[in-house]
Amino acid sequence: MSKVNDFVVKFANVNGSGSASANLMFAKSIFRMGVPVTPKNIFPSNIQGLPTWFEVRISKDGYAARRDGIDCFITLNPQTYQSDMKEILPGGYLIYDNTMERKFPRKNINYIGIPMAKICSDNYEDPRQRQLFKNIVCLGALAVLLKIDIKIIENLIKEDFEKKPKLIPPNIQALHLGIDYAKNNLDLNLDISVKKVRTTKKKILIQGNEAAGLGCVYGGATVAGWYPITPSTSLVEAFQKYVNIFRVNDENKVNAGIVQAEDELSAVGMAIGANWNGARAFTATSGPGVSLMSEFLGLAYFAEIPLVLFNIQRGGPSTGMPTRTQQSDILSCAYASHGDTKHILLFPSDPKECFEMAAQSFDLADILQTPIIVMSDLDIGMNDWVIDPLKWDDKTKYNRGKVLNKKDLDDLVNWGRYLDVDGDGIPYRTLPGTHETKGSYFTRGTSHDAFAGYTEDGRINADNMMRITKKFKKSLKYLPRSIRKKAKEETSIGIIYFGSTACAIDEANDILESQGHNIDLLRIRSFPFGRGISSFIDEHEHIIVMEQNRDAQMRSLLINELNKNCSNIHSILNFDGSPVTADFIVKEYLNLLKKNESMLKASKKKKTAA
Amino acid sequence: MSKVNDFVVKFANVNGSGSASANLMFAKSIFRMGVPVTPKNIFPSNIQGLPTWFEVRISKDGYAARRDGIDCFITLNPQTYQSDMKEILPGGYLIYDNTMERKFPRKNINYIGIPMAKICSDNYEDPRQRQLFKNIVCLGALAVLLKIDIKIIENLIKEDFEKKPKLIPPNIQALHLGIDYAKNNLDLNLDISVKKVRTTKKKILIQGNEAAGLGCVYGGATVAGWYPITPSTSLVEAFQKYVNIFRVNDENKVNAGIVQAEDELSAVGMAIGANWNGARAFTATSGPGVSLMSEFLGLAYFAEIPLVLFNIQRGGPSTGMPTRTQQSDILSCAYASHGDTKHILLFPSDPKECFEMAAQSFDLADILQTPIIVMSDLDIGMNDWVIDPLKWDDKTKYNRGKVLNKKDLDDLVNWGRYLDVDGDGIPYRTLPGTHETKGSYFTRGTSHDAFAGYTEDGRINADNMMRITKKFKKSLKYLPRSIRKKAKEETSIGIIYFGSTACAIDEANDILESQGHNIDLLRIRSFPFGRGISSFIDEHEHIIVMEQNRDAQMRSLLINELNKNCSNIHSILNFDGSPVTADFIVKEYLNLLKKNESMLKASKKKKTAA
Amino acid sequence: MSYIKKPSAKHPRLPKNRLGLTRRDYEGALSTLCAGCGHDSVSSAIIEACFNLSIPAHKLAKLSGIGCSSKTPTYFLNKSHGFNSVHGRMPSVATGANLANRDLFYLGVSGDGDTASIGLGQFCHIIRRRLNMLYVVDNNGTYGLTKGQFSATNDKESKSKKGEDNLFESIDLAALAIQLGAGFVARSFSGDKEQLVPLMTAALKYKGFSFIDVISPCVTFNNHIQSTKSYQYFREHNEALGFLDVIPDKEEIKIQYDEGTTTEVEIHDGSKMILRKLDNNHNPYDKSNALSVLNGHQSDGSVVTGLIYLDKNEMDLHDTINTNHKPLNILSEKELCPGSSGLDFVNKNFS
Amino acid sequence: MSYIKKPSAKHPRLPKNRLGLTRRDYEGALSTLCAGCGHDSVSSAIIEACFNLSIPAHKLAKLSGIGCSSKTPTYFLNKSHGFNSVHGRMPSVATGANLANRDLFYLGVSGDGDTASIGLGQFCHIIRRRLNMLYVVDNNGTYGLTKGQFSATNDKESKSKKGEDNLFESIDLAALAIQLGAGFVARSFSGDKEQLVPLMTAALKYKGFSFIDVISPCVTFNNHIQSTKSYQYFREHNEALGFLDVIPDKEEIKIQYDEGTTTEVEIHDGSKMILRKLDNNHNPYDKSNALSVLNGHQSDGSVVTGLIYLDKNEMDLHDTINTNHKPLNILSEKELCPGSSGLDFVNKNFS
Ligand SMILES: Cc1ncc(C[n+]2csc(CCOP(=O)(O)OP(=O)(O)O)c2C)c(N)n1
Ligand SMILES: Cc1ncc(C[n+]2csc(CCOP(=O)(O)OP(=O)(O)O)c2C)c(N)n1
Ligand code: SF4
Ligand code: SF4
Ligand SMILES: [Mg+2]
Ligand SMILES: [Mg+2]
Repeated sequence: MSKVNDFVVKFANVNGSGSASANLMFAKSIFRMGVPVTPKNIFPSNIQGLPTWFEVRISKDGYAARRDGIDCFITLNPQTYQSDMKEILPGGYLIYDNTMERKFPRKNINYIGIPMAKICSDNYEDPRQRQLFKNIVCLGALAVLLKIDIKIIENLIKEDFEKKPKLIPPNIQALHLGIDYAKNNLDLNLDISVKKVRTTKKKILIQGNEAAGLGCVYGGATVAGWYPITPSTSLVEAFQKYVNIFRVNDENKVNAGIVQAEDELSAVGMAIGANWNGARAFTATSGPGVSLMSEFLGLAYFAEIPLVLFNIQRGGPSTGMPTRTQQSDILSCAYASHGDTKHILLFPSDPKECFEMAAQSFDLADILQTPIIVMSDLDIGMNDWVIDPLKWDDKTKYNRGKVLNKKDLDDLVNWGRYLDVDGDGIPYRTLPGTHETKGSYFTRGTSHDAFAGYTEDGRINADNMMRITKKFKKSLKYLPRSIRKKAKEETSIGIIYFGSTACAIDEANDILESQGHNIDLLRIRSFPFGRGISSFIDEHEHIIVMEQNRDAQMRSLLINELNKNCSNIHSILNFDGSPVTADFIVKEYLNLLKKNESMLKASKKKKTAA
Repeated sequence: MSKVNDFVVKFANVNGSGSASANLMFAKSIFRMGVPVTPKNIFPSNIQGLPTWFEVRISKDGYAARRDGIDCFITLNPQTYQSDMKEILPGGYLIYDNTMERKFPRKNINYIGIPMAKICSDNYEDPRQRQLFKNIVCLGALAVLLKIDIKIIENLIKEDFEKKPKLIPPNIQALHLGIDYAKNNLDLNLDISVKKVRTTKKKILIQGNEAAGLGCVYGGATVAGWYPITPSTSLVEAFQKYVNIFRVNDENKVNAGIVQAEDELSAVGMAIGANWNGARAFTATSGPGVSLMSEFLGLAYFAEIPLVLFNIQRGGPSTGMPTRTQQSDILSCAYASHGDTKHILLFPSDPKECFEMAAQSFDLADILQTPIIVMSDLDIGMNDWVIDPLKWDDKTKYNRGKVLNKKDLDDLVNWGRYLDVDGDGIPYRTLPGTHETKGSYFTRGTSHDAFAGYTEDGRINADNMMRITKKFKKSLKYLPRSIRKKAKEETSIGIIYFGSTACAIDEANDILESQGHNIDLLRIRSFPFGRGISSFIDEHEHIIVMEQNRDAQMRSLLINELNKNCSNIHSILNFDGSPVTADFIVKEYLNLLKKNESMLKASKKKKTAA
Repeated sequence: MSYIKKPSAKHPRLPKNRLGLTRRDYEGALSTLCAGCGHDSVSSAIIEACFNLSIPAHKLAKLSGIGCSSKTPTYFLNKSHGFNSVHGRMPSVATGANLANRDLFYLGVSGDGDTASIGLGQFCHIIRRRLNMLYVVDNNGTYGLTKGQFSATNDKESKSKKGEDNLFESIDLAALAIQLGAGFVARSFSGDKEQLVPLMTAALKYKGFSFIDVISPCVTFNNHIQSTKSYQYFREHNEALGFLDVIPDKEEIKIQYDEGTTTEVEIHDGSKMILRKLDNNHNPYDKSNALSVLNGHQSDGSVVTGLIYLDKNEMDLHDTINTNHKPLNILSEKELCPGSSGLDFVNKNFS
Repeated sequence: MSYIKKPSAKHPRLPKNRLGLTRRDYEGALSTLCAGCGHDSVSSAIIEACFNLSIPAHKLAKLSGIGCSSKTPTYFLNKSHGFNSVHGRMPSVATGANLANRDLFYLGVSGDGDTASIGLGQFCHIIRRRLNMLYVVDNNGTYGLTKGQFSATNDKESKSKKGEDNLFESIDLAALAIQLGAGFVARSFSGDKEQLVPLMTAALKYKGFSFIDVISPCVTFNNHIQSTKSYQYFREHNEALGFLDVIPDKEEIKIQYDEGTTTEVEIHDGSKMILRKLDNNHNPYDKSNALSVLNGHQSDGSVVTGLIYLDKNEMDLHDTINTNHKPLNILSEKELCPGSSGLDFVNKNFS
């Protein structure tokens, strides 16, 4: 059975050996052939010498989740041969460097040896080149084996080295060394291959952090305080890059201030200070950073200062698995900081939403005067995803929320920073420097009255706290709504999910549907939860919450905040740090059915003729 | 109607004016007359010049909660006259300094003027003495009015100034100036008075932080890292005091190391480092400090290092109400830190439990190798409570948990720091310096295998995380159980509560019982929740969780962790920063009944004759 | 309770500054500090300096952390926006605020606990970034608001009110600031308005990071003779480095000095500071010398006051990172958003 | 991948120390750092110093924060307990550990990111407390593990691998340590074992806080000629202050020096360090002088190495707070718990 445009290729390398860019070119060349790809970079928390993998799913149907079972494994790391081999599907291929002879124990797979090291040492002098070009030689051979358009790869090389044109010819030479070797020596009748189609014709291939960094530029962010931490660093780097492209004025001055802080407390402090002073400002971090920011988050919540915080989640707790993905900061972000606090969360599910939600978050922060936490993760943030091109409506106007200008203040009497004038719990704020005599006030994290005056009157403070609760509830109006997908037939089973899990759920649902199961889907896009989510739960007898953490944190949040009965809210949990696969979800779903007869019946119920 | 041993006296002062010690003597003298008292110190976050109150409930029945309605208000602060007056019950007394004439608008109360300032300026030269002795003059007059034994007060003065005996005579003189004035000038027929009884004969009057600091000495704590923050500071000060008393050896060296850290991150880091190295160590803080400690708490959780943390809760969020009480750090402590984390919490309800739980927490931390957070609050920590004398069983042996000594290590093969040998999820640990060649390992916050080796294998990490979950569940065996109190008759209504709320619940229940209501009570003493709590919820159709925060945090935790149906779990919430009163609970309870007919029926159901 | 009274009725005869404002226009709420607290004097000096410089109050932002000292911004300049942030983290909040709008004056007030303990890391890094602000520490060697624990600036062997010894060496914030590259570093005494006001005036005008360590006795917890931060100790051991004055752009303020030689010190806007050296050897432009003076006098127990170090090369964070002269917080959508054409470019790059 | 090889079979002919152990007994796991990383050389020097001093490995605790540098404790002394804590907070963990048991050696290894940025506050305060430990910073001017951002010790105007300029002044950790009262402050270079091993040996024996700032190039992100923390730059600009050796209690280690005069430096246990001054004027006992040497050379671009400052008055936190000589973590219940009779006393006080 030949699998055209539908297979998984995986590379095993040693990190720091220069494989990353060659591997990415591999993925991108297939994307340029019009075929959907999803590359996943599985890298260690280390700079050189440890195992690293690059997994590329090629899926004509556009499934973007990981898939278990490798069709073709390019194993270039002796440390991991043994375990890598096990992942190959029966009948699959193992490609290796046969410069030195190797013996492999497994029977039911095909071995393709390519003497990459030999080819390179025959053709290059410099030991560094010998090392680096192995990856390109391999790419050339692979292109032939999988029938990838060589011109596309040549173009990619040219683009990659645009700024160092000297490197183009030797790279192209290396590519052809691989091509020639394959053509002359290998059996080219593989049952996996790529064929040009037009599926990704108008699409782009981009990482979530790149898109989010760009979204910050579009959202009008001008100040960023940040501290390096995997996997959030590339978001700020992208912001910096696009600031350099789009925000340098005629005098060569920059329309943004980006400061690498000394730690996360300082990073968020800067973002808070800047927002307080009327700039749109953000910070980006990951779990350990969020923990360090807790005290400041409480200040921003209580003093009602806009703030955008990107949490690119990784494997926790503690330093945990810094280069693996999880969705395990839900509770710690929703309730970050001591005392009664609740924070607004956004859950992008792919780079497109990273862009959109990043841009939108600044409006939300300004409107609601509170921290907005964008809950991305390593999988979305640092992997390349095929998405529709990014769009921007040039009619968009920033909504700066309730900020009083000089004129407003001139006209106003008895302004109070924390007065609920409009009945929506959202007060009016003023910025330093606006007016000579009116509108100044003292921002504080201590208990205060509606006029921002310090008070130790507990009832006044309690009233203020209740107004903040009201504001939180009213925020629903502005937040991205959840998205539903109805099953073909009426069903009493619903799956709730969010973020990077979306692609795996879509695929799992297709599989289950093809097996006769009917499941309604709901994707959460923000917290607090709206009525849509609440009624989805009410409408279904059985709810399953799929999430990537140990403690079913989103399920807890749903039950808590929507006051739902938990006995029929089930969980599917994946927390090994790898993006979840559709197969895993299917398996776990069927396991749930096994344990619960009424659910089984509901899932497979046949449409009764009308 | 004369109220003997059953009334409330309140003092309004300006802070920094020396009223605190005189007021405390007032409370203590009544306590020494055998009458239960509960003084509450309501002080500002400021050193001098702002209003401060001291409220003393005298209750022959031993009710320790605050009670609304003041029988006798000693109003010495002109800033607060107006509002103070409103709190006085009809027929009550207002005592004031009539050195300058004053007019009061209220009709239905009695005014007692005492020229305190004049008496002092007639008798003292030094302006500071004139100021300070006003309080003592007032105390003398009050003693006569309420029929307090003068000798007791004289003794208290002598004890107070034991180390500055020169101050005894002028204080006693001032006392008698007040006594004489009252005897000669005032109508002594008040309807409130104190009469000697023996109720508190064997009891002590002590603050929770004092008891907890002492508990740390008894629990064998040797290292404390801390940072000043109200209301936790006095806990460490007490520890220091008792270390100076009990832990100085013959060579004048101290058997403890107490270090004032540069901040809370450092404070908890010290406690973690010391515990890692085999000392029993703790830190104490309040909300903002807990937020700052979040990252470290995740490390201790994941690397499984014993740790004792006292959170003396105050009004949040942010800097909030630093000198008011709340129970609003429940969620932020239970789930402190990013990633999947859960922490063990203890909930003392009075100074006695502060002592006991403090001592016990070190065993728990050593046994369970994880942070133990003792959730006290300002009300328990910084107010004086009448409790039974503290007890210690001299047969108590510290349980240091699974620590391997040299001999153990000699005998062991294949030790793994995180191996679940006993099936209870609790691994064995070793201490630095124990053995020349065996038992060393690398403690880390990164993902690790059972042998403490760094791993990026997500499944191994997930297994380890599941073992920690198991340990968490098994911890129930060691934790203080919840305490139930059955209603006189069968009932389907239960109230769940914890911590400083206990005394108000007890009183509210007595009131409700006297009105024919039947309510079962359950007091939570620790988290995770045991089967007792779960079945209590199951056994009752209606559950009410009483807590002192806005967001019903304990209710959330119960529902989450016990997987309970929330629709019948109600809340009574008090979060104005004042310790809750029984009247408030009664009122809110009756309000709930009004809204819920089945609850109303259940509450008032009469016993059916058998 | 306070040195600073709330403005009652406008008094027509009060002297006016260039803006036509009186000192009263620079006042704040009634102080709630202890009567006699040094911090209130520092607030007065701030009022005086801002009045002298004719700073429009709404063009100044007051920032602080947590502590008695950090409360003081409520007690001056009530036309200015204030931000009482969290303990020890004012520097980062000030950094963000300054990044957002480079056109305001930034005045940070902190305590020795706030700065030298929990905030030490942020303090060091804000110096390194040369944030354009005046950072004042009301240094009393104690944690006033939490009732008298030793702070890290308390001198070794001085005693607390309770009679305990401070066992640790003190941190000299001025020396640290010099070591880390602050541009303007001075030390003064809350009770010495003559010296403090001109120092503040100069510091407010300095472009870059100015730091003034003001010894400001805590009358409640640290004002006994054993404390080197007490009024009495200070008065006995003060060794003033020089008096300082600023000649602002428009009018020259003349102050009479009794003795000593003078040195002219230029600051960025062309105005001049006159430094009257008591110690003829002191050269405020030399880092090593400045540090030696501090470290030398620290060991002999005297407190050096005056302008200790000045870097003539004025520059701030905005210069370093090359931000637009126009404040970032007033940039228009047009200046900020690259629009759909920008996305065409981006989409092409990723296709 | 590593300079340090895992012990294979015991080699009978390897030299032994006083404990009868060979260097192999002080090794650790295989390093996973980049080939050529300076940090691996520092680890080798640590192994050498511990071997020389015959430290029983289990009597030493290794502590670190987060970073490539902070990973290194896995790569030496695998008989020692190690604690890889959280980013920048090793000092507090070390403080707690040391309080619990004063009888071990404490060796902290940190990076310049870990120490000079997120950990700066803790670093300053551990110095102030004179914690008895050796604190080593593997200083590469960059954030290795997060792929090459500038650290706060990177010199102004040096370039990153990507070609960006570092815009900020560097923080000199050695100068800071001296300013804050560290007892033993040295600087060296990872590639200079001759100098580094004796410095470490002496530092490990010093009672109080010893700090060694080791320039340790990051071959991956910061080893190009523009970087002042590169091998090449360092070799060209190194200006060694002196060579240093320790004479341990039992046997004298003899090392040949080529040139320079010597000074004997006494340390607490009576053993002597021989300081060979290259610069005749350097007096390591004088704080101001030490600071001037550092600050002076910083501005001329050279890097001073050697023992920069030494306080002969050795004392540590335990001395200051007067703790028992017996480690706190082995005190018995009898020594800790006042029992029921203690409570009788307490109860009486509160009745
Ligand atoms: C995170 C945090 N920790 C502790 C505190 C308690 N706290 C309030 S003020 C203060 C110290 C203030 O000392 P300093 O800065 O010297 O100010 P002073 O009162 O002496 O002027 C502390 C520790 C707090 N508010 N927040
Ligand atoms: C709280 C926190 N913030 C950020 C990080 C990410 N991080 C890991 S290592 C590192 C910097 C390490 O730099 P350095 O200490 O100089 O060590 P090097 O790798 O250069 O040896 C950072 C920022 C983290 N682990 N934890
Ligand atoms: S306690 Fe000290 S610092 Fe605080 S207001 Fe009073 S005198 Fe000032
Ligand atoms: S990245 Fe740099 S610091 Fe890290 S291991 Fe590699 S060379 Fe060393
Ligand atoms: Mg202070
Ligand atoms: Mg580094």
